[in-house]
Amino acid sequence: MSDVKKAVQYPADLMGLTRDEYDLVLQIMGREPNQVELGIFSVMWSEHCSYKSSKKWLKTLPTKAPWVIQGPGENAGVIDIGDGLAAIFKMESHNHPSFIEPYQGAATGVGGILRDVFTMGARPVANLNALRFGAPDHPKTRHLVSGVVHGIGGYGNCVGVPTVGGEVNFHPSYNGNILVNAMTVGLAKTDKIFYSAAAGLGNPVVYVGSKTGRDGIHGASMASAEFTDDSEEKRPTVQVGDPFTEKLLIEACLELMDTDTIVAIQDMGAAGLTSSSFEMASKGGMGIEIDLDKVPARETGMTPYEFMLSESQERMLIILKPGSEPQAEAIFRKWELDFAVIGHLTDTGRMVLRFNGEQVGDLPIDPLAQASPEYDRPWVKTPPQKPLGRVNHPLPFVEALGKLVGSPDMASRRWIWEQYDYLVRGDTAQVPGGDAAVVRVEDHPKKALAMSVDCTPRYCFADPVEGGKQAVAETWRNITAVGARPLAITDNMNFGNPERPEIMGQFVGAVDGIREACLALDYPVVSGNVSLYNETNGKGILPTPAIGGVGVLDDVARMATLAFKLPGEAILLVGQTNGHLGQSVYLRDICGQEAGPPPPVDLKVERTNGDAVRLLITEGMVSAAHDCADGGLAVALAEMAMASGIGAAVTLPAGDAFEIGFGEDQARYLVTCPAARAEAVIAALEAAGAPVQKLGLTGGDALTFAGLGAISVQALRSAHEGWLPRYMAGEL
Amino acid sequence: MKAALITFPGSNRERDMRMALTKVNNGKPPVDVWHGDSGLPEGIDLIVLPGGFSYGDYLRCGAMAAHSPIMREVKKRAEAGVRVLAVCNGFQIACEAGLLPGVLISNAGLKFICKDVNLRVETTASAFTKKYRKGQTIRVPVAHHDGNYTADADTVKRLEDNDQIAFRYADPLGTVSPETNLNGSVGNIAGIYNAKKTVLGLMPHPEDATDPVCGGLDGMGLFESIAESLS
Amino acid sequence: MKARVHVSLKNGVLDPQGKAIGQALHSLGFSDVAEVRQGKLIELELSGALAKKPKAEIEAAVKDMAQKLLANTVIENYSVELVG
Amino acid sequence: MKARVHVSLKNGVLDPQGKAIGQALHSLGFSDVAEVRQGKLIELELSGALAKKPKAEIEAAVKDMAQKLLANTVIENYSVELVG
Ligand SMILES: Nc1ncnc2c1ncn2[C@@H]1O[C@H](COP(=O)(O)OP(=O)(O)O)[C@@H](O)[C@H]1O
Ligand SMILES: [Mg+2]
Repeated sequence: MSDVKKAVQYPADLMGLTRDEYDLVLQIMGREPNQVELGIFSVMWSEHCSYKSSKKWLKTLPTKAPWVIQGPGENAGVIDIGDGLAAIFKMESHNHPSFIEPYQGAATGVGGILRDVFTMGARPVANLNALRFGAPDHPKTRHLVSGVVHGIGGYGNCVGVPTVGGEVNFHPSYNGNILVNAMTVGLAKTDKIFYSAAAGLGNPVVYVGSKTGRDGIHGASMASAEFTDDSEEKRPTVQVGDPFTEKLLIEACLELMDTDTIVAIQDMGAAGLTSSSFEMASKGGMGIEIDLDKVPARETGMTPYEFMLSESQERMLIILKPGSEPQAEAIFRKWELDFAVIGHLTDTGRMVLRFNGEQVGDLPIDPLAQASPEYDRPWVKTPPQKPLGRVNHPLPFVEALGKLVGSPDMASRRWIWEQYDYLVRGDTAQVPGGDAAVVRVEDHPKKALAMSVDCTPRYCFADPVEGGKQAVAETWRNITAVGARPLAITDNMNFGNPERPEIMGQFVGAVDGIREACLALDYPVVSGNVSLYNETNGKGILPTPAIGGVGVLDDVARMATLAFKLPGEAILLVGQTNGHLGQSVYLRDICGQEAGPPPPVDLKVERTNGDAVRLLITEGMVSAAHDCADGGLAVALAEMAMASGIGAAVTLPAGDAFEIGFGEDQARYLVTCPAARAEAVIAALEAAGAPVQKLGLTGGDALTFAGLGAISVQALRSAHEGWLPRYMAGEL
Repeated sequence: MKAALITFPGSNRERDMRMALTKVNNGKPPVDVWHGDSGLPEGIDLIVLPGGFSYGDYLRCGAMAAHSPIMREVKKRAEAGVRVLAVCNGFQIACEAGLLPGVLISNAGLKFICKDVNLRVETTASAFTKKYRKGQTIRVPVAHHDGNYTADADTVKRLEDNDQIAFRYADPLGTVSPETNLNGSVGNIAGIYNAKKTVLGLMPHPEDATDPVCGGLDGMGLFESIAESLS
Repeated sequence: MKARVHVSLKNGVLDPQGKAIGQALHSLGFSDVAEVRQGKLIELELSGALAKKPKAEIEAAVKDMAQKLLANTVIENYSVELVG
Repeated sequence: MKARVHVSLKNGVLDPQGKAIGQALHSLGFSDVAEVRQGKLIELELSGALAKKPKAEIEAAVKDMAQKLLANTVIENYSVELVG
């Protein structure tokens, strides 16, 4: 190796590879790679495609359960939801493109995750999104919010998949690196799931969808002179989404999947034709030969390098059963999409590329795929936070509550979700604004899916392990709060530069926390995505491992919602309240401090309390349910009141009112029930081992805290609903 | 009732519509017709143009779909008196095809709007609304970006004089005012009829309000009216 | 041979997009913008037999395209220009 | 004084609208249309002090508007023309 090294003439542009990685390329190839080949190595070994910094840790996540049909490693995860049906889902980031061009970046993010899901045979039935923006007063934030929301709606609404949930945070750490994580959930029959492993010597390799253009090719530095005659015009790396074509592609693929013609299928995502063909061949232990002249081109004069590295959207690669080309072609023609046989499978284990009758590339598949670098990057454990000292409370209790419900992180997201079609397909049983979105399983008399995306980055920053646990637990709790059984998660790990040991330490800690929570809650990871280097000028984002959870509601008629239902009902608090103010929104937004350790997550208690609440919902014992999260008990009560227009009179549990009211202790829920049934509900909870106390009764048009004051539901609503529209209108 | 449900490339609410039509037709689903077909089955008494984004809403909403081969046949049947229900993108297509007067442009706020709205039923003298009360308000969702109904003053006057306005955006008590104007439509118009009241176009989605679990039941009146009229 | 079709809203037809652009320009400090109208400019690359025909015939064909599809003459005007 | 800003997609950027219009024209029988690109033409009516300035200054101001708002320069080009 060292001999080779001495003799090596390194090319001027390694296309992002390190010298060590280039040495490995030489070893694998046994010669110098040409430009196309080097480009392929470069994208295949990029952080994005190879997970080289994160692999070691991701392997430690629990991925199995009796209901898991497919864990990580395929385009999306698959779980069995009974009755011969499967839910297929994944979450993926499109952070960097969305910062450069928020509309198209977010739109193509939605398009990409949809393809990951329908490529496995699923009809996409729900979209969710987890968004993080910089400080509201940062000059770019408003424009980014507007563009991202328009882009998500523009794409999702057009393809006809309801966007049913999400989450949004604002924090200065995202000023230069916003996060746009999109999740899609689809439904399929368990015996009709499609995978990406190529098989069958000689089988045709088929390209379908949109034509290939020069979109998103990152080798600009090397080859840009050839990209355009007009050297003034730097070719943008932004891709433009075409949701109309995606809609046709969904319908055409699902129609093809109803025939018996597909051997394997895979979307062309990041690194386009390169990664899709490599992955398919590698998974199936096959070789592949591609005639690049056959690839439908949008522009003239495209080079092999451009064909292989283009990230044009709305394209798929399919291995067909031999002889079925005409049948498949007819379907894609009907939907006015391109269809081309571009190659065939071989048994050489190599990828051979031809262009204009010449061989322009020849690479071994397995060595390239399997020798992809794996780094054990140095990391340091995040030091624990100092205990929170004495806190001064600048505002009276109810005033603080009024301010909190209208603060950037707590205000209603209605302005956002009303721009999303959350109803299309007619199965949305719980619209945005509740704890989890609920979408009926189509054509099933009772069953529904419940979904939630969550992460509390300020907890993750203060303590990555607890923060990782909490993110998983919160999705589990949100799904539980609507009465559903949480089944599995997808994760989207957004972090800064992994080459800095303290960032790598955040990553390692978060994975650790996620693992513990998944194990304790029987809630495995079935798919995920990693986005690193979210960093500007050496300042990383808050560690943000966004978690998307999916559960099943066996009888949608028994679904719980958070709105109070009637006046005069008993309000019960489930779970232990200690008044943990460290890292709470109250502490940050009212007291101006981001300090202290985050609330600890006791997973055993989490499970006990959640299982007890779910049982009550399933048995129809409670009329409303809501988990206590950001903002604590007082905010949770306010949310139930605002959702219904009904007030309440409560007495807080004993202790310091601010700590008890705004502390963010975990594993807690609020439930209501007819007053006469309160004793029975309390008894049931206690029997299940869940602590419970009665806080008071619903009724009136204000939320009254004994000894602390009252605030009208109207005032709460106007603060809560007012902030985002006013901010976006430039009034704040 | 023998209904035909037309699908264009980019239609996406045909499924919602199929569920609603099936519900009021003794479990019998409508016939699915592809935009590229040039004929409709015999004996069809209701043609439905569903919501969605035909051709991506590119150029102008509904413009390209209005030229689909099937639309020639739809126009022929409509002239012969066959009922046409055109919802959301279907309404846009019907206007572009000349089945209804006027045009739908971008919402005044330039944003897509998905929410429940209150509609005042302006007339019950039609096959589509006879099961409602005149002046009744119903709550059904909208989901559109281009629902701003625009027509010249003469056209609007003609619509009003001939009782051709089907629904207007209102408050829960049925008051129609600038504050309840969802999207900038002239006169808060949410839906209109042709002169013979055989064609109804509307932006809201009554088909998404036909299930107690998903969206409520306020849209049922429309489908029950149609089913009763055509049985 | 290229043709350009300029589609604009008729006078008196409300232009929500133009209005919003005007407002946004004002809030950016461009106060001397009185009115804004947004139209479309559709550029067609013509080929085959059509491209070889006399200008008048090409123009007629493009007008036909505008009339049938590119413009909605209820609210829009169009004009055609041939280039190159 | 009027200004026209023509905003078009940069070369090589996918134009889904243009693509769909092209297909629709084909199915209407206009088979000799090779490629379609759709751009915007924004017409600004200028008034006040700005309208009275020398042409070069007006043009600079309108370019500033295009740069800041009218065009998305990541994917679009623009050109400015003054009329009347
Ligand atoms: N970007 C978004 N898109 C759609 N819905 C959203 C978005 N952000 C928040 N929501 C919805 O708003 C509600 C409140 O969100 P959040 O405060 O994150 O809920 P929770 O605290 O229960 O996790 C949820 O129903 C959520 O789905
Ligand atoms: Mg919640």
